[in-house]
Amino acid sequence: METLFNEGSNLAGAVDRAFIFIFAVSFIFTIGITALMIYILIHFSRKRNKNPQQFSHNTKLEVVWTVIPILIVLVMFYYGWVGFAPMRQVPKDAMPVTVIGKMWSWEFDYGNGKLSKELVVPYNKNVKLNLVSVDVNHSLFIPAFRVKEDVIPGYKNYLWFRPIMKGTFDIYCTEYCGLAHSAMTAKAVVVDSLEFNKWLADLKVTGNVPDHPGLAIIKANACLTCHSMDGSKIIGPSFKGLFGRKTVVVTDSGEKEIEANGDYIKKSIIDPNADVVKGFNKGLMQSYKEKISAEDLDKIVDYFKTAGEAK
Amino acid sequence: MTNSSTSVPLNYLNHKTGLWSWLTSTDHKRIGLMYMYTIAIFFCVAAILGLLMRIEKLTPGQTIMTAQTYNGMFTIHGIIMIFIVVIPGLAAVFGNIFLPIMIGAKDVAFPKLNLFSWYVFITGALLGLYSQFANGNSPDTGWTFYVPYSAAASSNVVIALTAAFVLGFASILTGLNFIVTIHRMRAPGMTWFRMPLFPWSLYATAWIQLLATPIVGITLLMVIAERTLHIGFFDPSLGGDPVLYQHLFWIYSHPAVYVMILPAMGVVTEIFPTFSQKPVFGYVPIVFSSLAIALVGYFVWGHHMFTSGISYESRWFFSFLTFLVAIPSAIKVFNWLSTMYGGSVDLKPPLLFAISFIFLFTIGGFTGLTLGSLATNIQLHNTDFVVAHFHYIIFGGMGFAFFAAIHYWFPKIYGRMYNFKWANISWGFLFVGFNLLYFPLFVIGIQGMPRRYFDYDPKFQTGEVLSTIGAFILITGLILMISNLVYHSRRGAIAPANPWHGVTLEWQIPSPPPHENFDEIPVITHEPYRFDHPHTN
Amino acid sequence: MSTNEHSEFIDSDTGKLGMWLFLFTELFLFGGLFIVYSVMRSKYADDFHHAALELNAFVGATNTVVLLVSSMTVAMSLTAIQQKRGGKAMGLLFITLLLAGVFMVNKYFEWGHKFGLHLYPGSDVMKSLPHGEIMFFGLYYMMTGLHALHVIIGGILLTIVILKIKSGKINSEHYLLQENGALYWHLVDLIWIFLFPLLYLIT
Amino acid sequence: MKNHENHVSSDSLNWTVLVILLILTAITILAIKIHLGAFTVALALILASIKVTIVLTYFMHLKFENLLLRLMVGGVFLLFAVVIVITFIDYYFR
Ligand code: HEA
Ligand code: HEA
Ligand code: HEC
Ligand code: CUA
Ligand SMILES: [Cu+2]
Repeated sequence: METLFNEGSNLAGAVDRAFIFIFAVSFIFTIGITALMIYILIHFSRKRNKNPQQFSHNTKLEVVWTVIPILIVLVMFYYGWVGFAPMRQVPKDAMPVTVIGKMWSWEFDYGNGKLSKELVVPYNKNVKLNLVSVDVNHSLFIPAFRVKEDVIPGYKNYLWFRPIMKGTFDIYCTEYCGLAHSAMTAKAVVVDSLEFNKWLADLKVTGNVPDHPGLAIIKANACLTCHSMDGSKIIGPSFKGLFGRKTVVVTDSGEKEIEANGDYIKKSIIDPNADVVKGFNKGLMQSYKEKISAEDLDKIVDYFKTAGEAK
Repeated sequence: MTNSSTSVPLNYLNHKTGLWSWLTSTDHKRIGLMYMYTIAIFFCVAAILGLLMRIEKLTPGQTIMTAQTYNGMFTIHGIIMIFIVVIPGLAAVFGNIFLPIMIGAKDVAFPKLNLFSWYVFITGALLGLYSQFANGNSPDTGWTFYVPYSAAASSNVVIALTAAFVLGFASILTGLNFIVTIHRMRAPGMTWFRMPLFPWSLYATAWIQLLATPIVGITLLMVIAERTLHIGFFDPSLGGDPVLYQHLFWIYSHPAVYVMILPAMGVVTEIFPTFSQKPVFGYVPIVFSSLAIALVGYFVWGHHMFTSGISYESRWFFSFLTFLVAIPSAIKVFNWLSTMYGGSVDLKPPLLFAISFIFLFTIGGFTGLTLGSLATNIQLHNTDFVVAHFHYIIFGGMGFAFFAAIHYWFPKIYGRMYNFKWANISWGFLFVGFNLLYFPLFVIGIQGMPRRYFDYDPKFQTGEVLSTIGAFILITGLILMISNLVYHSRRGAIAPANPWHGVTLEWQIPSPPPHENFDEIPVITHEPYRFDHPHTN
Repeated sequence: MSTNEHSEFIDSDTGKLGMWLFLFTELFLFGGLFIVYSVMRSKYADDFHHAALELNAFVGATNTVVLLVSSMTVAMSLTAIQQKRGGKAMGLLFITLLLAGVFMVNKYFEWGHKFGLHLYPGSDVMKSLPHGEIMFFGLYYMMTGLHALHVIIGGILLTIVILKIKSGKINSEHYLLQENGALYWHLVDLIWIFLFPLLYLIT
Repeated sequence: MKNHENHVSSDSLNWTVLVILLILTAITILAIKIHLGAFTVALALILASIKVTIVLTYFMHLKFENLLLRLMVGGVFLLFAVVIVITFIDYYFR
């Protein structure tokens, strides 16, 4: 049995222990119950036992067979829980890889535009997979590692593991996603750290360089319907050369000139109508306070900063 | 008809004849039979789809059909089996026929409503079938209709959803009717704790039907609204939440699995005492375990969503409750064994099916526990292990209980007896075929074979082939069994009123029962399972 | 054995229990929507506040009062029939129907106004709104729409009751149908009691 | 059939109930106007529940029905509350 006893990751051991415990209990009970049934069929068959006894309860027995299964299932629950809990505690040092699921293929994004069709991971290093779907639900399943988590649009699901076995392992999609669901497979390859680094360095930056996370947020919030990237004026001022730009703004207390630094940009997003850029209308841009977290604001600022430096 | 019909006194089958007298009958027994025939037809359709899927899986890649066909096939197989066959299944067939008789009533509380439910059911069932064939464009979402896929997939999804909605409505009406019947129509002297256990299990079932089905109804409506009006409750691009759909769906569909199994448990609880000539062991615990399953079963839906990204807290909470809900099932299994223990056990076909029910249900139940445990669920979720689990518990449990029930009550329903030898032989095929069909799926599931897969890795082929062979053995058994029953329902030897020496009320009236069930409403003076005072017929 | 039916008549307690059970399913039907509402609201609290501003709390309050009064008239008509005052019972039911009409007219203008603003599911205006507001309006239409459907059904039921009182089929001895009709009407009210604050008052 | 156990509520009782309901409605609307922050929703829901209880007890005659039916109604509402709470074990901790 390839995957059951192929403990490909640090998480596998505890999963298998839970499985073996439950399996053992089930096996014993199933055999026991079956044996008892056969015994009853033979020993109390109508031929041998013409006069059925007429008892109909026994409180002591009933208590026993309520309490013992309760204890047993509690232990089962416990094993399941301890096997599962670590799956949700991602170590800080885990290497992040973004997994993009789409109908019907996987893509593994190592950052900086390095996309791969295979999940290559370094041996014995913690890896965190961030799961992103661009269309419908998928689910990333690596049987040998005992990990699986659904890839759901709009959700930030994740999983992590530390591969402890070198080799090539199967990756499946286990949430039905349409026609070629069963073809949505890939391979996980576990290699030495050295080999991994070389592989990553050699990995070509494929066509679509991923957006800076800040730009991604900007796109996701449809900022570009009002702000251009090329200097042209749409509804709001262009983002081109924004960072460090000197701008005249109208505030409640009159006009003033400011320099677009991080704080100003953040303020413009959270409270756009406080400092209104001269020549533009107040009230058009809504506050994004609820929609963009403080973390994301930092990313946006960082994006403007890097975009500014690139020039 | 043979000449024997003249010798048979008037009963519910022959007091009026002609198709019309059936289609307009408000007699609960006739309605029950109409359910049975419809369900049997749909079962055969869906089962043949199952067989075709198995043939497809003989080899990796395309064998006899395209991926699109396969995907549509497991969807409609699941929809028919779940919503048309097993959810109404035992309750609508044997519940209708025997609930009123077993509690000493002349009919259910609302006979017209009962007939109306059947028509609603038929409408839904036909819609379901239509959704498969309309526009040559079968829905392919799986029976779970997960969004966002179901909001985008083939246009027939709306028809399929409507079908499920309509079928849910039929299920609600049946449940409502049964609860009122049990509350208001028990014969004089039949206190709650003098009621036989099959009615008790129907009572618990009916409450689930009543209180869980509306949730899936509204959920399916929301998906329909999503597709037709673009409201977007579940569509992330409009701010909707796809996981919320899963919550709502399983709030119904988990309790629904107990709608399937509770009546099955009720059936075997009737069979064991009769064939052991011994009272049910632990009547009261069995009653309360049914109610407990119904209640706690309401709170464990999240175990279908362990990998969907729900919060850590709710994962262990749901896992914990899932384990607790196994306890009442355990209690029942032990009670059944003790019922037989010390009795005078007569291994007639109904009992044969009933004990195989215990065996298969135990395997299904324990694999349910394996799925309920968080760590192992991560590995097994949406693999063929789940497929094997629910076929064991639904087909092995509820299906075999259905077979047990039909062999048990056949002489009462038709007034004739089937052939025991053929019944035993067909049981052998069914039992062996069943295990060969589904057991390999456990193994390849553990190895990682995902479900709803048209194509697969060749390393799983051994399991798949064994499974397909099992399907052929199983189908042989089914054909034998159905032929035996169909043939003897008209040609079998005349059956006595009480062939198994049962003590519940249905055995105290002629076979087949007269139109009005009882000439005189019986007065109940003691608990239901007393074999020490043999009744005189 | 002559009739096809086993028993023609349904006694009052049986009928009423059946009605109550049916009401339970209605509650859970709306319950599903309430679950969605509570989840969405917890996710988009501010959008919900904002979107609710769009609703006219005055219209909502008027409709609340209308339904409460109609609930009372239904209850009173039941009293009247029990006291053998069929005429009064019909009169009260008629008032109830009028109130139902007022409710629906209000609803019509309310919805009409929103459609005028292109605030309806699938419209471009709607799609351009923040996510939370789309959810709010989706729920608003779904919940009030389903509720309005119930008002209509309830109205039909009560009309039948009036006709049966007139023909004497419902009288001080047999008034199960009226009792059930009344129960149904109260349910319609009951659901509105929850809908009103949740949709109109959370600004 | 004789509806022997059926209670007849007097018109004055119905009027009283209506007045109480209207007052509660007014309180709800006023309470919303004074901003109580997080408590506003809670308050609105509590008031709505009180109103619903009144409708159930008097207009729908639950007060005069048998205990079993009253338990059923209570149970159904409780069941729904538990379902909401369990759903929020997910959403609250996310
Ligand atoms: C009749 C239907 C039925 C029944 C009764 C059950 C019963 C149970 N089910 Fe099953 N289940 C399904 C039908 C059913 N299931 C279906 C259809 C699916 C798949 C849905 C889909 O995704 O398409 C599913 C899926 C499913 C899952 C989700 C799998 C996944 O997708 O990840 C889980 C997880 O917890 C689960 C658990 C259980 C448990 C714990 C029970 C328990 O109630 C079982 C209790 C029984 C026993 C435990 C055995 C008897 C007891 C003894 C012999 C005594 C000894 C006992 C002890 C010592 C404990 N089931
Ligand atoms: C009551 C429930 C029930 C029953 C009885 C069955 C019965 C069968 N099921 Fe099914 N099954 C489901 C409920 C059920 N199934 C559900 C809910 C799903 C999930 C769907 C989803 O994923 O959405 C599923 C999924 C499912 C799959 C998984 C698909 C996938 O994930 O890729 C498979 C594959 O093998 C399968 C096979 C079978 C087979 C071979 C049978 C056999 O046991 C059938 C045996 C019968 C026969 C082989 C034919 C008998 C025919 C006759 C007696 C008629 C003779 C007639 C004439 C001569 C006219 N089923
Ligand atoms: C409806 C159109 C609209 C959208 C959508 C919009 N904005 Fe604006 N934005 C404006 C207008 C108009 C101004 C100028 C008036 C002002 O400062 O309030 C502006 C000003 C700004 C400024 C200050 C620019 C400067 O030159 O000083 C920043 C920074 C900004 N927006 C960021 C964003 C971000 C980030 C988003 C998306 C998350 C966004 N905007 C979405 C219309 C919009
Ligand atoms: Cu992606 Cu299945
Ligand atoms: Cu379940």
